[in-house]
Amino acid sequence: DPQERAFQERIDANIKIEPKEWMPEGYRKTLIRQISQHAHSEIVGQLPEGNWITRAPTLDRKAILLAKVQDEAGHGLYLYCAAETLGVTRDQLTEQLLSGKAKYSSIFNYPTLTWADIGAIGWLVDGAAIMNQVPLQRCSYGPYSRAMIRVCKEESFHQRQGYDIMMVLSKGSEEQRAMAQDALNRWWWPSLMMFGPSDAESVHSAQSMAWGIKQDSNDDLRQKFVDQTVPQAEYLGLKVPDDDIVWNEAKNDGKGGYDFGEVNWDEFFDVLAGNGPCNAERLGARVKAWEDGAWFRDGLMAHADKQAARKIAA
Amino acid sequence: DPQERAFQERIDANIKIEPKEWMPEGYRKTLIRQISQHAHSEIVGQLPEGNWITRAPTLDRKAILLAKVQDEAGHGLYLYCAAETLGVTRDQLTEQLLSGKAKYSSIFNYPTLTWADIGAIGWLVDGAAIMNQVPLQRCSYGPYSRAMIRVCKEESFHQRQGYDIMMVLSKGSEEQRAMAQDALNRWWWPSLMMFGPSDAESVHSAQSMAWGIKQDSNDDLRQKFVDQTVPQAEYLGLKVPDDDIVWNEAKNDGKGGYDFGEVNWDEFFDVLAGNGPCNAERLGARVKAWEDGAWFRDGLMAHADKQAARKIAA
Amino acid sequence: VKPAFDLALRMGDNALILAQRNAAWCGHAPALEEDIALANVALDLIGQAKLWLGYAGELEGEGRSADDLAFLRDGREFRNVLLVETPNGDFGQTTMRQWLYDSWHHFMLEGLKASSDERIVEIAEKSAKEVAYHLERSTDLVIRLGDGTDESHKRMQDALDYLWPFARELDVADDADRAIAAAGIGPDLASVAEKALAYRSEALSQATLTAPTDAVPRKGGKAGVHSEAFGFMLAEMQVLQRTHPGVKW
Amino acid sequence: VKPAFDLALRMGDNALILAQRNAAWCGHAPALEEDIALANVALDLIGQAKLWLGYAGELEGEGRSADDLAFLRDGREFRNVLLVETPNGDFGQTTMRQWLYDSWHHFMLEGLKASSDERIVEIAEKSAKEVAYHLERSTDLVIRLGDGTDESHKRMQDALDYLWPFARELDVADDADRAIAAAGIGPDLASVAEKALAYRSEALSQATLTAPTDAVPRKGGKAGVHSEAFGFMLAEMQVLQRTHPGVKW
Repeated sequence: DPQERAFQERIDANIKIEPKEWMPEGYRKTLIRQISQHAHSEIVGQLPEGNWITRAPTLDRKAILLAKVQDEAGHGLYLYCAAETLGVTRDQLTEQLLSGKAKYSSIFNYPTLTWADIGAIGWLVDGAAIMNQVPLQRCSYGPYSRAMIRVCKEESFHQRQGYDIMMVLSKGSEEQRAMAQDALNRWWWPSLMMFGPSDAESVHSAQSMAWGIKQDSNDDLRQKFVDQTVPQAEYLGLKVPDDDIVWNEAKNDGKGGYDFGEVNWDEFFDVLAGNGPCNAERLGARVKAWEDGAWFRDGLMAHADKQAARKIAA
Repeated sequence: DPQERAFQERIDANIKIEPKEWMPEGYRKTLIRQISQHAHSEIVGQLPEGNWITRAPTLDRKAILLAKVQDEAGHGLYLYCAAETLGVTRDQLTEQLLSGKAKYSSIFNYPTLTWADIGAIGWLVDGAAIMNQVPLQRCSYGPYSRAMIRVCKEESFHQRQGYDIMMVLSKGSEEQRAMAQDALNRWWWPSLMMFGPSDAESVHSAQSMAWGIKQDSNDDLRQKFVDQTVPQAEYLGLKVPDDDIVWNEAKNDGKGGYDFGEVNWDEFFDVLAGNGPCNAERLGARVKAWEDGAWFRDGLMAHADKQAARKIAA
Repeated sequence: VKPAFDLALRMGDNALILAQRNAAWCGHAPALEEDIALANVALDLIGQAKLWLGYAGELEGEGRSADDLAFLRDGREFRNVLLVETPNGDFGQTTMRQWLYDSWHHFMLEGLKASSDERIVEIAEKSAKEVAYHLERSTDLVIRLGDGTDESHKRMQDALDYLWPFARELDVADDADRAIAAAGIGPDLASVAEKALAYRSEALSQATLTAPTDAVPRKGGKAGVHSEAFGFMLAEMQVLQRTHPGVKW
Repeated sequence: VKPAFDLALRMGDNALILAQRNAAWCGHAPALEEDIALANVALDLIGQAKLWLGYAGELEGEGRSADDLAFLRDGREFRNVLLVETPNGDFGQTTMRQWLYDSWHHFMLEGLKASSDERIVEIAEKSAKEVAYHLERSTDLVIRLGDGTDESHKRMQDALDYLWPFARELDVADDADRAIAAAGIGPDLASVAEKALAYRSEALSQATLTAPTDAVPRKGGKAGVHSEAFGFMLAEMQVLQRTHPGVKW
């Protein structure tokens, strides 16, 4: 197929694909799935952190956290816009989320139990997200690539804020240090899971790489994350909850890297299947927001129609 | 009317009137109004104190408060039963409460803002209630009189518990003492209002006295309450918020008593008219409980019907 | 000491948190009789919590009273199952939660009467009398509401579907549970679960309700990993002790 | 100093409590755009609260920071009006509450720009820019929802009926308000009320909504006599500072 060959050549030449250009159905579908999943993750991701806004311990922390969660809504918004350029509507995507057909990142099915979790999410979860997202700035699809450039800029800011919370806590009272260690214990493994199963088991990886939607292997990114994060934990005086962690000179083509233990993929697939600690609550909260807000959206729509009619009549 | 004369003679001879005996319509109506108003007060009265059950500061205090509020529901229950002997149903009375047609004691339209309010309510509000209710144990209507004997026994227990809270607080930290004084400041005048307007302005007093439904004048009871309570406040080291309070040797037929300032009857009538701080919330809470519980009551009824039908079929 | 402490803490926290949830109904129940009955149950549970937590404090030996344990621990230190902290929902959900707990609690206490620890036997015997009544009441309500109107049936079935996975946390033994059983402090949880399940099946059939068959247990509470709602609940419960530390009440 | 302190405390508490209420919507609003917009408003208000409470602390001269005032005062010491602490209700009620406050806030800040206290002028000027946008947004929403569907109209009218008496607390001057005006620290509340009322009338007519005419003011907040809901709100807001006194965050 010459169309398909031309498409692949553009990709190989690092030329961005734009909305109105021809693209293979599979490329379009893969992108819709990935971008909307990413958008849904931003939306659902508001909930675990939003859970602490009313309890943030200082006015500054409250403002920072609120702004962060607001940023996530904003990311959701421009990711939905990017997906819409591929021929779906935001309402369709929302329907897929609320019906449980579309996925969102499993990490958000874990509860935020203490203030330290807000630090840990910023540090680890946003850290892992950035690791996943930085390569997506070079994604072959233009609107997605541009959205990710904006997202990444804000995420790195969020990560620094999260690390700052962890820093204050780990230098704080005994209870605060314990809180920080406990948060690291609970968020460490789920963060490693964010890179997805080993590439060998990952269904879409090879094609996505060829299409320039995916740049790095899951395992490579996970390794990079571990190598970056272990020293940060040490700096905080906290212990990563993995006894297998040990420096290995031979790793990363001789540049060295950390060996680490096996991720519990049973837990990953269990949470993915809906049996995580908060799956029902997260989706329930979004469904409730949507249903409770129907009258509001209808009201605005009705007013817009009235205004339009008045303009025509005038 | 010989029937009416015979009735009045029995009352004058201190013989109790029982449900199946003849009684004047006015007597019946007055009793229904008074007993149901009293029952409603017990029910609505659960709310201000119930507001602190989940926040009670110790397990013992939590249990005592919960038991107290439970007692109030119990009082409501047997007062409704007493009213039912006069030919109304509990559902009719509930409907009157929820529609706003029937009144309940205005004191429950004030908010409980601190833990000390729980002490002040026990000490002052239950104290005033007992003062009002003790004479009702001798009420001419048998079922009401017997209900009041039970009520009074429990109320005096509640009052002691309330005073005990005040005692602990007024001997406690500076904040706790301030909390106790603040509660006294806010509950003092509303408690004095509980005896109702001066008898001169009280519409039903004279007839109720003749019928043996009412035994003492509002002003006499109020005086008795002040005389009892001022020394109790002194013992706590708290100041009653009335600069006009002064010992007057001549009062109470030379036995002495306290002069005190004028009650703000505008506030009383304003709260009675529905403009108190919590009128809307109190009635709203009862309406919500009733409406939310409709399916529950219907379910139990339907089951009872099924069981009855099965018994007949068997 | 450790297994007895763990047992007392778990039993105490379950009683305390369930009482706290139930107590929030006070003044808001669908009928006066229910208001009174539910308050009774809550009062019993507060009393039991005092006994269990008091004993846990003694075993711990660090001078903590039942009140200290109730009002001065952080959420991560509580050991109640998630079931008892689930939000009240409607009165059907509250009733179902109570019944699922009662029908375990009853058989658990039967098992604890054979504990090797005398104090535990004492507390279990006292509690069992109260819980026999709790179970009778909640079973009766579940049957009547399950076999009531279509709406009451639906609400009870929904509550059962939602809460059943939480109830399973009671049945799944962790290391502490196994140590408790091994030390003769408490019964084997599997045997308690079996009795509870048999009891529930009988009642559910009368109630025309159906328990989910493939429910994955919703657990975490025994390890102190609670629901997000729990933190809000504790903030409310502990507010006075936290705001005014070290004073008498 | 007293009138300036009172003014700063009242403005700060109003901003803080309204922000706290609004922030609870985060992640739960009826549309993504509203989630973002409401968070913006809350962020502005938190920023304003910091300025007002920071200044109040300076004026008091007892070394209390804005955070100390926000997180370590008891309910009776807060000076916000009851309006801003009313529960969120549905999004219509939240919108109406915001609008009633914005439409007073805007004219109040205009008045404060003429304060005899320079710091107050500074804070008012900074805030006024933000509040101009808040008022534009909430007015727009009130009009669109009032003149939307029958249901949106009804919800907005119900919210207006419920909240209007609370809004009147802003207009009723107490001794402190009179002292503030007398000292030239702030405007006469009657003049602010007049402007707010004129502004609201215009918008309500476009929204096809009708303000209650005989509403008795629901007041108390300025004197620290708050609603029962307020205590629960504070317990939640202050939980970390109360649980871990004296540490850094």
